[in-house]
Amino acid sequence: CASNNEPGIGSLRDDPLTPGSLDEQRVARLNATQLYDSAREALDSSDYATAMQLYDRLDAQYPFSEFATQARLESIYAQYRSYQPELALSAADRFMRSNPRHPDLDYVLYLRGLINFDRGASDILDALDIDSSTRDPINARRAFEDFGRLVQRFPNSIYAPDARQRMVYLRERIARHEMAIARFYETRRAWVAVSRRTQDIIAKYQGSAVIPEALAMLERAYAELDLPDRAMQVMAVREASFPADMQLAEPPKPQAAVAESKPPKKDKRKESDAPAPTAAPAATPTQPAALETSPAPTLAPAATPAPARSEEPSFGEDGVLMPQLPEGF
Amino acid sequence: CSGKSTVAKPEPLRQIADPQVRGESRWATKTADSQGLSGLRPLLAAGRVFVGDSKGHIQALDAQGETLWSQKTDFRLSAGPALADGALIFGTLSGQAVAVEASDGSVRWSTELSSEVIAPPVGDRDLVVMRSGDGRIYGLNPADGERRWTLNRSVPALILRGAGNTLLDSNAAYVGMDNGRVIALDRTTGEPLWEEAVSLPTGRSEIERIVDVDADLLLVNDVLFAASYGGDLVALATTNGRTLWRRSLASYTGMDFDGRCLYVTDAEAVLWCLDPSNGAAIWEQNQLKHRGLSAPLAFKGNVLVSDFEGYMHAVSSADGAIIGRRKVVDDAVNRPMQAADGVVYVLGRGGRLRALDWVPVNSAG
Amino acid sequence: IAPFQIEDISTQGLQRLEPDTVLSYLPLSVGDQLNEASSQQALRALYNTGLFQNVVFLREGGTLIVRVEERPAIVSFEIDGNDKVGGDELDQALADAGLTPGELFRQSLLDQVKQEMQRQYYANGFYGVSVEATVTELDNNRVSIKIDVEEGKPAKIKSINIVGNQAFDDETLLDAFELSPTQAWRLFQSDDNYSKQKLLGDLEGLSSFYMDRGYLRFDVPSVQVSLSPDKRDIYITINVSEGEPYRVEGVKFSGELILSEDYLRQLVLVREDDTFSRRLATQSAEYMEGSLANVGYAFAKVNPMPELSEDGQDVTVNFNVVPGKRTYVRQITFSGNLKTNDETLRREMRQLEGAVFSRNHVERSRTRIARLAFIQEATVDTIPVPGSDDLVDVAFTVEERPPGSVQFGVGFSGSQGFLVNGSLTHTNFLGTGNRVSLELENNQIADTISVSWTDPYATPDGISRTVAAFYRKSEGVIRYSSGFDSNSIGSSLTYGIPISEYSSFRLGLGVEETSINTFATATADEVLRFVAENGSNFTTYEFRTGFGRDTRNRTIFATRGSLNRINLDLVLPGSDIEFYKASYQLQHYQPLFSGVFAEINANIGYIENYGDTTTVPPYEHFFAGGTGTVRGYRSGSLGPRDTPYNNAFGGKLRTTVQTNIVIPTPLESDNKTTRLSVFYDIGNVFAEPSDWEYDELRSSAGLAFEWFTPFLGLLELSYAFPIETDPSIDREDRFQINFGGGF
Amino acid sequence: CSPVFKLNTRQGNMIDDEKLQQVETGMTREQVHYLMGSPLVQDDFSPGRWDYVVYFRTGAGEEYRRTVSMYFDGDLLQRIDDSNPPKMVGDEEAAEPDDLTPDNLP
Repeated sequence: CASNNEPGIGSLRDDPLTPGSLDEQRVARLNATQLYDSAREALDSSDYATAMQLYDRLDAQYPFSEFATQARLESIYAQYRSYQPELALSAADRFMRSNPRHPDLDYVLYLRGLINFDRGASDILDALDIDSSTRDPINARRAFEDFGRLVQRFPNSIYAPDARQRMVYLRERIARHEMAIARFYETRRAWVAVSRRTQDIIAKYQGSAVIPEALAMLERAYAELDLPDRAMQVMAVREASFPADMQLAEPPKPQAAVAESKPPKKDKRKESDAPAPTAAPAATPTQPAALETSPAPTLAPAATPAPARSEEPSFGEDGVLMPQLPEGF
Repeated sequence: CSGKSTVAKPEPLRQIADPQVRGESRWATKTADSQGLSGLRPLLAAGRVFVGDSKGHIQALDAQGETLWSQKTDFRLSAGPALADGALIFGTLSGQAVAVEASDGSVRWSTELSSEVIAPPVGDRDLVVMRSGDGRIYGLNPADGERRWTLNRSVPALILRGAGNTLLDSNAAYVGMDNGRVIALDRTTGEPLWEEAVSLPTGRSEIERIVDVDADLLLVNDVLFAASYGGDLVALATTNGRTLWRRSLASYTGMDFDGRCLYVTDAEAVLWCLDPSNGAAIWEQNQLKHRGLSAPLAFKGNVLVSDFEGYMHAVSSADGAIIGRRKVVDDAVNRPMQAADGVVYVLGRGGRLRALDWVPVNSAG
Repeated sequence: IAPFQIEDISTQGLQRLEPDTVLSYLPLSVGDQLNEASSQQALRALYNTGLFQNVVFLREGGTLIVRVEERPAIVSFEIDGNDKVGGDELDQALADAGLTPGELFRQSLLDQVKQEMQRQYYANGFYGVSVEATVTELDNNRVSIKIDVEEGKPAKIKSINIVGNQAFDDETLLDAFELSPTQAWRLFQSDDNYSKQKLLGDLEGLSSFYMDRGYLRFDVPSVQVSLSPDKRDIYITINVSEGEPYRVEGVKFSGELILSEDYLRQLVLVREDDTFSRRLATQSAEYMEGSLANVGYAFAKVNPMPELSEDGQDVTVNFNVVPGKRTYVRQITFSGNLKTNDETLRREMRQLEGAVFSRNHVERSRTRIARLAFIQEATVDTIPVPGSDDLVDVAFTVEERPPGSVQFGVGFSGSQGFLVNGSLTHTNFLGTGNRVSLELENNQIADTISVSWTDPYATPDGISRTVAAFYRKSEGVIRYSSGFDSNSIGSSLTYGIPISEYSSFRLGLGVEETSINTFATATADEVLRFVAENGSNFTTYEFRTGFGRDTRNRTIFATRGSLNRINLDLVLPGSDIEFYKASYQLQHYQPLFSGVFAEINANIGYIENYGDTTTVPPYEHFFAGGTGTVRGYRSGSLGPRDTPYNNAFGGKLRTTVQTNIVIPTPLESDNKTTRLSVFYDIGNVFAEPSDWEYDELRSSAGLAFEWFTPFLGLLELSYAFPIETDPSIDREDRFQINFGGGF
Repeated sequence: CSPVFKLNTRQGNMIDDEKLQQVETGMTREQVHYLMGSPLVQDDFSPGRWDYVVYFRTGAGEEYRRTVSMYFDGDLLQRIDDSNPPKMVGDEEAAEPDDLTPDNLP
């Protein structure tokens, strides 16, 4: 639904933009606001093509106004929603490079994460609930890194909670990808490969639902390789960390937060200098139940003291596998 | 960027205001295409004209253009001939020096040099001086081609095609080199007497740094005039190479002197008459600009130049006005013209050799 | 300004940038002491941002005023006249340099770009070029930049003169040169454009030309490049000193050999008493490096070192082996497989993780992935693991091809005229590598529903299982001949059992029920006789077997290797009619010269009845003509005719040979999704094997273009001129189109 | 055994007996690594132990195993034990390139 007309835009065309006297500047400023408002209106009504056109014009004609920066911010979102992930990503990088201290920088990072997040999952497969985690996880990794940067630099940003939750899901997805590979080598009876893959998973993806299976597989690999003492050691750790009855739920796939991912409105912040954008997006999705259970499983105290380990991942004193998510949780 | 490189359009031929002389052809003959080898030049000696062409065909003609003898060889002649001890000395593209008897053209000797020879050799009764393209200068015995001395100088990465003549006097040989310097060598030992820079390479790209001294040198009693493509014309004292005067003028063709004017055609084909004592310009003729003018030749009180379309122009030595013109060959004249006994000999690029005279317009005949 | 305590900081002269952006880069803050050192440091910091043309510090009481002049923003950037040097690498270079609209303008940058363009023109012989840049100031501190280029004519190579060569004349030496003098007869000649890189390359080529012929002491003392005064002609003079050719006296090995000396000696191409050839020596070294890499020494180096004898012209070639450490594979990774499961690729691996590296296993794995119908391109590289000297990761990058073909609505197949049909073939169903095909067809000739499901890895070791079922009801004619209807319904189960890396065994069972009904007025006499003798309803139980050996490097658009496949389908005794069908297929790729290769498809099909069945059922006959057999003839129209309607009736024996000469095209998609070839087909079908006669074979020649379309699978267009033909009975079909096949 | 072609499975390190002879207790991890290469079986649960495992299983199912374990006290080698000396498949034969190379060797 293209916005009906371009309010006030027509009058701009023949207006000589020489900001000589004060009133021209005021006129220019006014028109910029109108231009911004109509662009934002197009954006809100999902008419991203028109929105992008208006943002480009705003940036070209008023390159010095705060509107230009805001226009560039919001055009990233428009490009994302009109299925041009590459353009949106490079626009986001350019924005971060030229506005290193912009108050909405956390939003740009969050948007970057969302773009990669969507490229990772393909909707058709998910619709058929087929495990797409066995495909190339490159975009999942990129999304994980983007959200990681957001959570690390802006721990208390309004986008952080959703980002954290998505990171949990992404990490699980990547862990399942690694596990599928380990399962293949198991059927292929390539036991050294199995031992190395499973160790990798245990070290990197603590708290994931695949850890128990990885430990069991590692144990079997050592047995097959005729290394009984190693197998015993692994069994001990497994039983200590995961008593047989414990069920590990996998974190659900967070729904695309359409409302929340909209760029914050351009307000008159310059005057009030309050960093938080006034029009806060709708409430973040309710805290998913799964987050409590999976990463820090409530564990029985370990029977035997887990051996101290030289470098990360560290075993807590009570033998619990310490979750290795980025700090700030 | 550097003016030299703009692709310029040659000046059209204009009607001559008051023609005073006209060219009268004596005779003409055809040799093989010289393929731009400006080192192949007819030799005027003892009333005869000796000429060799790029297909190896050497012939001797008398003053009337009749063939005295002609010799077919399979040398890829590329420079010469020079007369030394009764032999015609040629250089070849395969890097050989060749001597044939001036009497009948039979081969006296041939010897291997280190690279192709495109600079015209020079010689006299007991020495031949030749230059190979890789910067080496050889002193050879004209009798048997045996190598007396060799001098080696480096060659810049990009040079101008062609090379100037070498001059020989009683005690030294004077060579204009591709690195923009002139060197005087002791003719018996080959040791350098002095070495002077005509131009120093300037600019960033290889092409801006071309400073070849490809214009023919001119020796007038004990002053050596040398011009480089790098943009300088100098007068050096032959005794110690000291620079008498220097002026900015780039040339790759040559000079002549008629007692009053030092004539030179510059890189943009402007003909200059300079004062030999200080290089100041007496007059300049620029109506033939960018027409690829050959080296000037002082002849019967005027000065002659030929252009890239094969026209020979007669210019008044007094004020540089063009006083005569005649088409002499059918393509460019890319080597100096020569005169003997009142006759001018011009060899075109395509191999046509013509002898002609310049007579006053109103004279009969 | 005298040093003082900063109480406040403010900015002046900002137009585009935000104040706090400037403050974020300023290393000073309120409370710092501003002195010589700190102000210098602050100035340098601000300049390094590249955002400012000019920065000045002023003091007003306790406040430090940072007055800045922002660099102008580039509004427009234009270059014209540069068709020889330019294109997207130039735009990319400009973008990297920051000379694009939206970036900040710097004069030093523009000069650099101008200089760089000039240098590139000179490097390519455009000595007459002139490059002018003009910067026009606009309001609001913005600029627009224009670069005008006047190229002039490039200098052409007039002559290349090689001096000092006795053993080989200029002509043979110049033959291998990339550069060449202008030859009048070559109209669009471009190799007479001078370029320094190409000259260096040619000198390299010249020295290896001599080295390959034993001239070990060959050397180029000097090269002169000269330019004519009018800057149009370039003369190149190359002075060479050849030396004498050396003869091979013997071969020896040194260093740590790992493999036995006589194993290595087999790989040596250099023979004693031959003249030494560097090419053969290098090639032998490469073979040795290959064998060592096959047993774990991924970074082995073998240097062929010629040792010259003092006297005479003899050389001993010393192969020095430096094996490096035996390497192990840490991880095998796949990237680019957005639609294919990891396991579908990993199961093709002949190299395992946590095992010794083997080059041919990795290369064989790459070929096996490249052979998958849904993979268009597969590349692999071996990346050393940082921090270890004997661990490598093997990284495969795949480019997926559209996995199948979806046909819908109107289809056209040479054999059956216009079909209304829908068919879905997917060779990578849900990324599992299973091939699924579903075909629906209803048109005036036949109604068909056929389904097939192939799982290439029914067992981990690669035994494939194909389950297929079909129902076909065709009125009127099959292949428009012989006027009878037939309905058949059947299903089959076939296994492919690998018996070596390259060959596999076929085993399967099929059951089929067919019934024919004939019409006195329309059915050919032969069919009537068949029905009279054998009845019209048959239930057949078929035993299928066969053997195939396939060394091609790809299943679609292969360029190397060959496929031999023998199949035997025996209808078991006790079925209503008894016959067997045997077929032999050969597909062979023969490289010819410089990138051109030939693809030969030879097929022999023979069907024979046995027991009390009098002849072979007509619907099982072989037919010839059309895309798969002899192009240029109406599909299925060759061979015997039925009486009295004179329609093609097919026969028991079909022999066809298609020879395609594949021509490399400059297209980027050549041999990936497109292929152009000139072909010669010959073949025919015969009622009885005894009827086979050479001059009865039909042949044609023409041009074929194959294109792997995103949705329709392999599309083949061919235009053929029939050669051996009998116009009275053959029906030509010069232009033929066929799609949906290919897998 | 069935005619079906089954791939060999080769896992773990290749042990070079000459180099193994040169390994003595008291050597540092770096020295052991120089002689024997990187141990493919090691884990975080017992960092003081390196296992050089050789595991070779033919398509037909014959299995061949050998493990050389190195026990370290900190950085110094304390104990080596070798499960069993080579018998079935020698290092050299295992190293022979398989029949996978129809098209690249001369």
